[in-house]
Amino acid sequence: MALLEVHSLSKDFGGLRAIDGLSFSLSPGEILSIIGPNGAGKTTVFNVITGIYPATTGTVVFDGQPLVETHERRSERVLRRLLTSLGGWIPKLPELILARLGMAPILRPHDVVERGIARTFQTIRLFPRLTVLENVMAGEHHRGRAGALGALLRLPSERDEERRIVERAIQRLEFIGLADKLNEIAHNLAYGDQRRLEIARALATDPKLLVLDEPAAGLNEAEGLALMETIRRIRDKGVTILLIEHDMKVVMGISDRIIVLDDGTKIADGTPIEIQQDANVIAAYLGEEEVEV
Amino acid sequence: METFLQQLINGLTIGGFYAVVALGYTMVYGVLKLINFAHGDMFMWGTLAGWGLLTTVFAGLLDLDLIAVLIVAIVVMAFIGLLGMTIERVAYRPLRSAGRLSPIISALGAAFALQAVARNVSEARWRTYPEGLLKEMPDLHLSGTVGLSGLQILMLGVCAAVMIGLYLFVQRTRIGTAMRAVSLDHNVSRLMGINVDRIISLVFFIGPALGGLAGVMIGTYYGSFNFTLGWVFGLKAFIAAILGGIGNIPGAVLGGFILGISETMVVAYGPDLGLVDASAWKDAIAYVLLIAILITRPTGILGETVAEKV
Amino acid sequence: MDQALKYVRRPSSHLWEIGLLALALALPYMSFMDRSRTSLAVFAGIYVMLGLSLNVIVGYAGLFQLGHAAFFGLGAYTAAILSIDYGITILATIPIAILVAGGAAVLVTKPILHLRGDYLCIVTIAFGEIFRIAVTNNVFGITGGSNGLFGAGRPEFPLPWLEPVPAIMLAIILALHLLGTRKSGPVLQWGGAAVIATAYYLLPLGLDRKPLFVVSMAMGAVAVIAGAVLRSNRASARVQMIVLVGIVLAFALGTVLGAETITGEIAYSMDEYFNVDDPTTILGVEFTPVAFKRDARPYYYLVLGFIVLTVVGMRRLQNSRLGRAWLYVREDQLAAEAMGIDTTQIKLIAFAIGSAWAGVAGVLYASRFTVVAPESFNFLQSVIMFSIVVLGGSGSIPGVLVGTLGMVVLPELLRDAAPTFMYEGAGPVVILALILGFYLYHAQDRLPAAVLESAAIAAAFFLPPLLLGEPALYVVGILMALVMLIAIARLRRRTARYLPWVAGALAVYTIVLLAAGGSLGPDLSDGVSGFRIMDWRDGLMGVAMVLMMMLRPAGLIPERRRGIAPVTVEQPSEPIPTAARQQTTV
Amino acid sequence: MKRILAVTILLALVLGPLSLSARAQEGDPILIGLQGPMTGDFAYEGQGFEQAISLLVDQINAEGGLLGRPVELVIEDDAGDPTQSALVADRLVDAGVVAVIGAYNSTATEPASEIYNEEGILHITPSSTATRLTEKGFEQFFRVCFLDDRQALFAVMAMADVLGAQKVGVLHDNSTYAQGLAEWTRTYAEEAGLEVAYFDAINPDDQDFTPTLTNIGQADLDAIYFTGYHAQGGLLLRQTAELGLDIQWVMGNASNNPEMVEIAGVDAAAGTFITTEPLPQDLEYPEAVEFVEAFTEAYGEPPASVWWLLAAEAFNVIVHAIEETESTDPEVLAAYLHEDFADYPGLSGPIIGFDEKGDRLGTIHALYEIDEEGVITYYPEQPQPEAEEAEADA
Repeated sequence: MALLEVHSLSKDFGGLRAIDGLSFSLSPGEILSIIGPNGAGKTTVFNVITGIYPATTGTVVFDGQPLVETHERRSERVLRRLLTSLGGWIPKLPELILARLGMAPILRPHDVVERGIARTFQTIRLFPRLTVLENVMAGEHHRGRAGALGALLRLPSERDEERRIVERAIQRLEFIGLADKLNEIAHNLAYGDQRRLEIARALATDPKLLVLDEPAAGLNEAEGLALMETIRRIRDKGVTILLIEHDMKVVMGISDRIIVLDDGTKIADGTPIEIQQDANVIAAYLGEEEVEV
Repeated sequence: METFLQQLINGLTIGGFYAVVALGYTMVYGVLKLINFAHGDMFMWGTLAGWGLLTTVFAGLLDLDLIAVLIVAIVVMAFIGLLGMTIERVAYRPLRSAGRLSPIISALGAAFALQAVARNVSEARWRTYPEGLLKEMPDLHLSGTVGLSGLQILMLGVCAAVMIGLYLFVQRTRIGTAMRAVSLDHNVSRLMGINVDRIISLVFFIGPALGGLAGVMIGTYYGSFNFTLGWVFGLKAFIAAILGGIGNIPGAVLGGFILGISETMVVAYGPDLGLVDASAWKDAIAYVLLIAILITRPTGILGETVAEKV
Repeated sequence: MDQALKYVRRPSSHLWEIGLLALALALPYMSFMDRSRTSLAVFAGIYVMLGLSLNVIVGYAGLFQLGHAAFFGLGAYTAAILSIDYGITILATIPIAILVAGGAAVLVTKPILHLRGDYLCIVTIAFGEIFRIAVTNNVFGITGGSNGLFGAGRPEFPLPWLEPVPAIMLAIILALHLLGTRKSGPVLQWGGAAVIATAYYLLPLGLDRKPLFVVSMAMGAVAVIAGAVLRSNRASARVQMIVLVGIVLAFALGTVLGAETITGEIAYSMDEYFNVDDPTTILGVEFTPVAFKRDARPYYYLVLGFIVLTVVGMRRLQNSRLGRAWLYVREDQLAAEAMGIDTTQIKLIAFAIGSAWAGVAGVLYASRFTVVAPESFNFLQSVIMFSIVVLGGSGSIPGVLVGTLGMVVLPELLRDAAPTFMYEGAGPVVILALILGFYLYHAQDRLPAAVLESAAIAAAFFLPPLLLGEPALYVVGILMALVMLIAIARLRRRTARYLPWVAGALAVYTIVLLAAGGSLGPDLSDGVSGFRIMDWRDGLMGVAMVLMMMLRPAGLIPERRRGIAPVTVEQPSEPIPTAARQQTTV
Repeated sequence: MKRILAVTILLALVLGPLSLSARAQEGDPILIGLQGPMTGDFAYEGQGFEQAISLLVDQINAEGGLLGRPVELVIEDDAGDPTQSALVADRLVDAGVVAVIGAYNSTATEPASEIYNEEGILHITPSSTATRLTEKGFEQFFRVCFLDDRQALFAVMAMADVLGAQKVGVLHDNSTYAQGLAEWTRTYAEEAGLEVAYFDAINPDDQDFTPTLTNIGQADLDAIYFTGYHAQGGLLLRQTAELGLDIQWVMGNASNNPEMVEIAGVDAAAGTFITTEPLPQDLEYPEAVEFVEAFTEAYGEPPASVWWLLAAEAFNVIVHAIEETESTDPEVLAAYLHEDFADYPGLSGPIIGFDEKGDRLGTIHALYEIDEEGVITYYPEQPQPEAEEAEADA
């Protein structure tokens, strides 16, 4: 069965409709690329899936559980907003109420991460003033349990956890090949390294699905190739990958399947070969200047 | 009913003053995203300067009444405007790239300094404007006891004029457009060939100048003041600005009137609703109102919500 | 390599802290620490705690909080009410104060955490004001209105004079020692235990002087702590044993020789600093109820103890998973969200911890001043706390200390400054030294130019009074020096080019003064009309705040970019190269 | 860490000399402390204290001092804030003062009195009228002003007997003093069978009281008693006139200040009544006349606030006690004031003595009216509270 299922998803920003009834599904272990002209709504898809923007309509099911579930009925929207804004005093209370009403929970981005989706950003969003290691440790954070008390009393459990976190983080860095730079300040890294660090940080959350937003942007030939290699290795570790990319070499090189978006609608869906011959796609791409094939 | 009308008028007058002062906060915030804590005290300096002039230099012109006040008002506006520009140059400009905490401290520091000077100049006493100023004005009598004094009419008129004028200025003129551009994005505006620094200085002239005007108005209207005026009144005006959605001129006006009227109504009808010492509690109620509005509309009533670009 | 991998927290330079602590411990007995200065120190100590607590919110989590005084007040009022109306001894109210303040923080901040920076700022101001207004209006009829509450209790505790209490203490100390040294071999473990037992327990018995038990307990504690410190610095067992024995010998020698005087001392200071009641017997143990007198020294050490506690706690939080989470949220909230960090919860925890600790400070305040009135918790107080954190360098613990000195201690000390202070005796020189010292220190990197500039400032400062033989003009000189400091600071990079202008300005200024003569000097004749620095305290404070932010936007002692220590495949030792740190902080 | 070092050194630089400059206070002269709000909202009153007392100090020293020793006044500023009050109290103790005069407002007097009591220093407050201050059994605490309740009773009598009011209102400003006085007034008014139809507080930080005034106007009272301070009093009067309301104001002694008339404007202020201790110029006692003359000569204007006069009063009492006992031991002085001190010709009228709590006996309040010229003038017809009190006691 599919790992991620997107059903007639739409997202409006004020007047304009960024995504329009988009549907696709993603099976485990697959590498799926979403391509399309600028402003086609690719990143918006990501932002909706990862809970940064609320969807206007449509549903997203991840790993058998509802991730996004919108309702036309206004009353439920209002209730949702009310609960989110006011009902927060007692932890988990809004979730409970919603579950009672059979509505999808309010998922904030960190909940989505809990569910097993990790992402990178189109414009790199590392913690620039922190070291490489600390950046990766951020990804480990949500699996830790130690709280204020543990920290104050330096309980053994807390010490062990800390040690584990660091060890894991270092493993990630070795996997991605940044272990030798782990004490450097992130923003002193070379651009390509920053891209890789961001991937490592995302991996640190142990995702089932890794969502990469233009990972190859700004990389040179060699780095691009290295990146493809890395992505494959990640996939081989059993992580499914959803990818937005402009660099057609990368896309065609590693994708199992490709979805083409234009004006928020899906105009094509198929293997790299199919896509390359698809008339709509070519039209869509020739429609604008920057043909990148 | 009559009481209600009268209270409404009271509320409008107070709200008007809040609004004019709030304009200063809101403009500065618009272009600099900085809470200019010193604004309240600049406005108090306006009252102080007005008092100083009217009791010394212009003491001779008092029989000119309105004219004298107008002259003084203009002089004070110019003075406070320049003061504002200086403060921006000295206390804010060096900190533009220094994160968000430092400017706040700097602003508070400026406020302290201004207040200390004012306290020592006024010898910590209540100072009174010359008596009988602007008394000879036609009152407007509505039904029965309800009415506006000539002074009130004048004040409300000036407030309205200032707000509309400013609004038109920002919306219609080239400079106004430049201001709006700067408030959106400094760098882009710079690329568009706008001299950002000059625009900011200009804003720091207009805002405080309006504060100064409000200062003189309050001085003449209430007849007396002391150095704590800026702190107290300023904070209220600031709340008004936030209520309406800071950075937004109609918002500031709206906020001002909402605050003024709601305060008045609390005092007027609080006791009937079983709220003893209503007038002592009314500030608290103003704050509660603020919080309630911000919880539901995180950027104020008219403030537009900007989603973060990812 | 995994087993070779070691994880250590950032090594903190113990040397400095021990030094400072020693200084702090000795402070009340220094020559210039008269009664008022000591109680000023207590007052400042309370503000240090407030600063540290606010530092969690503002410094670590990067949130605005301009209503901190409200939670400080909550603590103080809780303590006062409980101790006045319910007769609970004041220090026992601390847990309740923590609950009240922390709980209140959670309740009020929960719904506003989604607000952006400046809006959060104004809302916190609003909360602060609401609190002030509420207590002024005697909310629920328990806050005493604008009078506030008076007669809160002083700290009191039962002092155990007699065995078995010392026995119990001894048992505890031994247990700690045995636990701590379990890895250090039998000699240190059991030998040490034997030494402690005999030396600390038998001596007082042998000399038959109860008060000595107090000392022996203290020494036992000292021994254990010293041991812990040594172990943490990986000292060898032998060293530890030597130190232990050293402490014991010192103690033994001291007691044997000076038993008489020591006992006398204890007895004396007991009734100097404490109200000693008649002993009461609980469970067959004799307790002597002891309550603080108003003298500041006991309070000083009480507060100092709390500060140490706070600093240690803050350090640990800072270097924990939670601390890192705060760091991530502060650096980039959205990225933190995307890494699975519940930012709302993290922020809430910051508010809860910070406010709760402010509540504790409130309890100490109530126990010290015994009067709790609304004026002490107004917006100005919040501003001062906020400034303490930011001026010192938000996020840095030493910064808070310095910030407090600047915002609380200095203004109070300015009371001493008679009008003459600015133009007589050491006054001008001190001020000048202060200005130049700070300036030069700030301009380490480009000393030659800085020296020139300083010379110019000095000239501005000294010329007019000297030329005119009018000491009053030093006041003008000081102002002028400040102005020039600002000017130079703003023109820094191009100083060389601007120096002529500065000199020119100086010349003009001097000429003007010459022309105007002494008349420009403020009237410094004592009396109501004269210039009194007292009247300008807050003004100077304001100017100082602006100046600071201009010269050091990141605060006086900016936060060392914290986080974990460098992790290397070999043994971890060196802290992260500071070069890399600097450019990230400043 | 180098930074810390640098900063500490700099601070040490300041602390050093400062600590020296603070030590300049021991030895021969008799030190008397004055603690008051030299800055802050009440700065005006505090500086008045200073004027009044330093005048007397100069006089004494001119006449060769006290017990052959010069008198020196040690002034500390508490800004009316309890925390600062505690700090400056410590400073005065350090300075080694024999007695302390102050503070101005009860909130500030509270913590200070605790300290002086513990340190055994004679403490006289000229203006803190909160009843509870003297209820802690502090042996060495006195006050030369009168308790809230005395004036409250007097005010009620004034409204009832002189103005013939039946339906009265009370307005305060939430300050320690005004609140206390207002509540006492309500109590006595109800005892006296008056209808208290309005009782509310204003927020002294406000500039605009029209909403409150409109309410008062609606309540159509025969008279309303405002217990707050003169600044707000003036604004109230002015805005009453502007709203064209007809309200009979009676002001407490905190409003007894020419500035009120200035703020309100003569027309608005005229016809307002004030209950207060007699004004200096209305005291026929030679001491008072003399003092007022000296004051006017020294500072160009007569003492504006009755509190200044009472500060001087407190000082005189201390001096008198020292002269009588020929001692500077606070305990002796306190004992003297409690037992032997009686019928002293004070600036504010004869001081019958102090009761065991340290409160001044008797009352000398008088009713004043602001006349057409805006001058505060002694009102011919005066209520007789002593008689009433006698009844009340009986």
